[in-house]
Amino acid sequence: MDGFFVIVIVFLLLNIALGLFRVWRGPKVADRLLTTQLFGTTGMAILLVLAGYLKELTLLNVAITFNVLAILLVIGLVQVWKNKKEETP
Amino acid sequence: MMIKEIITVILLVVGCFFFLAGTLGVLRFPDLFSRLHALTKADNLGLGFIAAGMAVYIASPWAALKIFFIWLFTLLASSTSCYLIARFQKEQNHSKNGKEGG
Amino acid sequence: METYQIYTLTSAVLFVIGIGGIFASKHFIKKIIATMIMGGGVFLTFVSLAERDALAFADPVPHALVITGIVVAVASAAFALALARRIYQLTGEESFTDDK
Amino acid sequence: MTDLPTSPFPALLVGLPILLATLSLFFSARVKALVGLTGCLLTAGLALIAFFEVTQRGTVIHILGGWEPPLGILLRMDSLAAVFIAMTAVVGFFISLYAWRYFRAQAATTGGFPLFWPLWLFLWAGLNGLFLSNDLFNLFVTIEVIGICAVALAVLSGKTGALFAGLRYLLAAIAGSMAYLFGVALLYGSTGTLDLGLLGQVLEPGTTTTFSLLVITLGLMIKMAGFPFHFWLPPAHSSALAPVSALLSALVVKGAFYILLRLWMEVFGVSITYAAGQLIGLAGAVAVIWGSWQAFMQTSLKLIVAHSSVAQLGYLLMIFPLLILAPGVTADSAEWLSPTWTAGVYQVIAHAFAKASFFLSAGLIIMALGHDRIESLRDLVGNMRITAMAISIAGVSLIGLPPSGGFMAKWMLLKGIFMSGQWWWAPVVLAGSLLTAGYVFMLLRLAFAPAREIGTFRPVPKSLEVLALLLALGSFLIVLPADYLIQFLESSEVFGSGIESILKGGAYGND
Amino acid sequence: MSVLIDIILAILAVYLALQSLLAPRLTQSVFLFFAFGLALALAWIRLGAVDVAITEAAIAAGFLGVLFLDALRDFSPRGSEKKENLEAVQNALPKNNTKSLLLPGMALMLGLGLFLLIALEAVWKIPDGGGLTAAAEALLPESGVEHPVTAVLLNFRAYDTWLEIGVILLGLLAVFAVGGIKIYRKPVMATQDPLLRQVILFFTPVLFLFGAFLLYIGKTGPGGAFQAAVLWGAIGILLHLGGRPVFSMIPRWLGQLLLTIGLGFFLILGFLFIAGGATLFEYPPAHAGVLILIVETMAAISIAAALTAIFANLNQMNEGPNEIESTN
Repeated sequence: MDGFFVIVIVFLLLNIALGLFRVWRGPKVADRLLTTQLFGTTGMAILLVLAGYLKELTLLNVAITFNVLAILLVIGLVQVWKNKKEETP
Repeated sequence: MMIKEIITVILLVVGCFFFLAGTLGVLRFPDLFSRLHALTKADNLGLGFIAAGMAVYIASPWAALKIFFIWLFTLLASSTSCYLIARFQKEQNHSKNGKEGG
Repeated sequence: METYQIYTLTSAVLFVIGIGGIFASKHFIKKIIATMIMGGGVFLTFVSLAERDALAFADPVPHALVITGIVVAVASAAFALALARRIYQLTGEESFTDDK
Repeated sequence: MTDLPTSPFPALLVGLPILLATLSLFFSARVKALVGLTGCLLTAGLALIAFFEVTQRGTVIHILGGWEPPLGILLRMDSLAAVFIAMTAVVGFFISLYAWRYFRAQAATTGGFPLFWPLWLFLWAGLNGLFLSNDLFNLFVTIEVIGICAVALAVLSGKTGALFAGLRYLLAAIAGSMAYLFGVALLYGSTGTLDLGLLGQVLEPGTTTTFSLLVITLGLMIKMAGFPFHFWLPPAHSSALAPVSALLSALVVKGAFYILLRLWMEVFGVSITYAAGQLIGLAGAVAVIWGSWQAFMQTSLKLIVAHSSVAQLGYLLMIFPLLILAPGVTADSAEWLSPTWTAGVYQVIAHAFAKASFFLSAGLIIMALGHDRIESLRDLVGNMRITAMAISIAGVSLIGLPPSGGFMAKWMLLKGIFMSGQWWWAPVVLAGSLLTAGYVFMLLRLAFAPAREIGTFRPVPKSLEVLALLLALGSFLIVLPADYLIQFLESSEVFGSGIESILKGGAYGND
Repeated sequence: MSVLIDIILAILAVYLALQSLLAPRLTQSVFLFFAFGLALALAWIRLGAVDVAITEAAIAAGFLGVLFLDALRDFSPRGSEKKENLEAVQNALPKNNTKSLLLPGMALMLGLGLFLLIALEAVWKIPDGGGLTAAAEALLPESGVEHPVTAVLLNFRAYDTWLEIGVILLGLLAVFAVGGIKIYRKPVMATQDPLLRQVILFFTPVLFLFGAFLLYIGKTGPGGAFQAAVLWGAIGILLHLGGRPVFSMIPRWLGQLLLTIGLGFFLILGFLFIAGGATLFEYPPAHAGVLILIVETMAAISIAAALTAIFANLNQMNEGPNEIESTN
């Protein structure tokens, strides 16, 4: 079972690595926002699997913290760019 | 014990499949909106399966509740940000077109 | 090769990347990011050595030090960010004009 | 270590300024200055009481939380720490008074910089904490406190020049402390302790130890602007407000030197080689020549003074090669250790007084003239007699003419150099003095030159001039208790145990 | 087998660090830096440092991330869709003055390479000092809490933690020193976005409750004051972004009290211990657990307030009239 978890984690990590490609290429700001989301969701999945693999349930708290702050980040982000756009019509 | 593990394995594999689909979608789809669609739908589904799998594996009600909340929050975060990003891009497109037209 | 060794080696690499970034990057923000990377390397050293010294639990002292260190580093970074933004607002400069 | 007498003073010396700084945040600008000034006076008083406590009882400690090292943290106030704390108190006292009057004189145009007070009190607490600390990681936290306060104070004027200099200073400071922390991480990994005393006992030579020594020394040299990491100092010190410049050059850079001294003497004994000592000495020697030369080339007063700091800090680095004994030399025969120590401590104190006075005077000149280009210093003597006197006296101490504290420091350093046989440092000391004399006399020549135009000097408060003069006189007065001070310093465990650890069981000091 | 995870994580972290410094555009840099934070957080978990992972997620990725994003508002080329600006940015890259940069660049690379080699050897050959795990384990029952990291932070090394709370307050004062005090200003703009308002309404209690939960479980497991503080601070930041700056809505004295109570309470408690004949931060063993929880709560409130204020001040720093005039 542990071996299987490791494979899943490695697979998800590789997914993140692929996603990086999009951050790298852009082309739009929104694309980069998108990939942060990919990181967030995939990272969350990795955390969940790690919680089972390491039998460390406190990892769930890490996941919730990440989650909640991810929302903050997204809100901040869009707010920031919205204001920016308003400034420079 | 065996049945529990088999269910976990199946759920995780399905989850991984959706993640792969989401990532490929992001890489391959031509424009932002379809990429957004692919990513948000597929990854959240993938996360849902993985969350279910881990909830089955850990098999504790308290942990299952937390996992459910994690999934819910991620869903909320990503749908919010999906909406915000899409709107952001739409406004950008709009203002750009308006500028070029005027 | 032990798990902790992978990470101690990584930490040395990150530390050096951070130093290089502070000198070689031009933009203020990148210099600040470089200091955080440098810090990440240092904290990784602490935590990986804590894992090496684990008994019933990993060595808690480095964990506490790293938590303190992260907070201190973030406070400094916030201050640096404030300076950078203020400079940009007053002068429009995004990097040190005379190269050091 | 933990059987030494316990005293609450070490904890109070850190706690009181922070308590008062926190309190001052609640008040409006005008009251904030008053609370701040009162806080400074209280802190200075407390520091002096603590100093006398140490002279009476010897080294005192404070075991924080009752947890002994290695798990807990211990504050230690030995004679070296006491001397540094007392120096901070005296210099800080005068600068606080000056700052209060100075900001009040300009309050109408600048708002009086109320944030100066909490930041300065935090800085003071950080300095006291640093001098008292006996723990590698705690030292990191205190140098971060000092670094953030120092940069925040340096940019208080809000001018773009100061902001650029401040950001450069801050980035250098962060890089320096991260390098230091990397060394700490490796030392903790190799020994399992952060306590300086325990570390000195268990540390063994090896690649990791040598590398830790390297990164820690590099990090601290960035912090103390040792050559070739001095690039941030002249712009930061010259663009700050006058009281801040005085604080930065008199006290802040000494903090990093203090850690370096402690670590080299108490911890790294086992891995320091003769060559490492020579190398750091070389950095000091280059700093002395280069800094003095640069100072000579500047055209504005504050830049001259700031570059002069680079040079004067170079002298501090030059004591290190003398303290590292060549293979085969025992401490018994190394009679130059005592004068070298004295030279280092005297250089720190003399420079603190002289440079504080110099910067405060420069602040007054800017107040009077609106700028500090040196060609306008003509007839300074006629217009600001007391300030001219302060500059002359402080300058004489910087050059190292008798009977100043600077002379004492350089004389002892030369004595140490010749007794140790490392004669090649002597020309550097002399050349540094000569170059210093060059720029000081250049200033004085202008100050005594007849004026070309009349009425360019606006009047400045007399009390400010007197404060600057008193600090300058301080750099002479410190020679008076020399014998007593040397004896007091040598009674400390640092000197005994530190040198001992260098020699791995050799005998020196009290033995 | 699981070494594979570590190796991928390590490579990912190094790659992300390098790319975030080499990326040609600032936005890319910042996003890659977030990703680097995520990779580091996973590394902390692999190394059994769950507390550190939460702190990294909360402060280094979350809080600093928001600060960086906010700063991008100033820095990235105005109206990034404009072509000429993009070109200007690309031209500003070092490629057009490569000649003058070649020599020092190569010297830097060489120096760094050499330094890296020594560093790698140093960390490879590090002797085993044994750490303080055994010492902490032995004294844990006397500390008043059950979680070793909390015991170290709030009891064994409480002095460092207290100074650290001071450093955060100091960070705020430093930001004030640069940009003027602007946290008491009324909101410049209020958001009209209905979805955003719903999100804020929903998340404020969630953040508060989860923060309190983390604070409380800090006694027995990973969690504690700093992590809770960031979540509470996030409430302040959310409200600010939603057009309701906290510090302008409460009386000034209350704001000042919130900012200072952590540092002040901790210290006054310490002074009381000294007055009682003990040393600073020496809790009476019988009440250590309760006192630590109170101290943690106060600290969390203050840190949360300070983080909110740092964000609010930075966010408004360059808006409106400048309180500090530039004359240089």
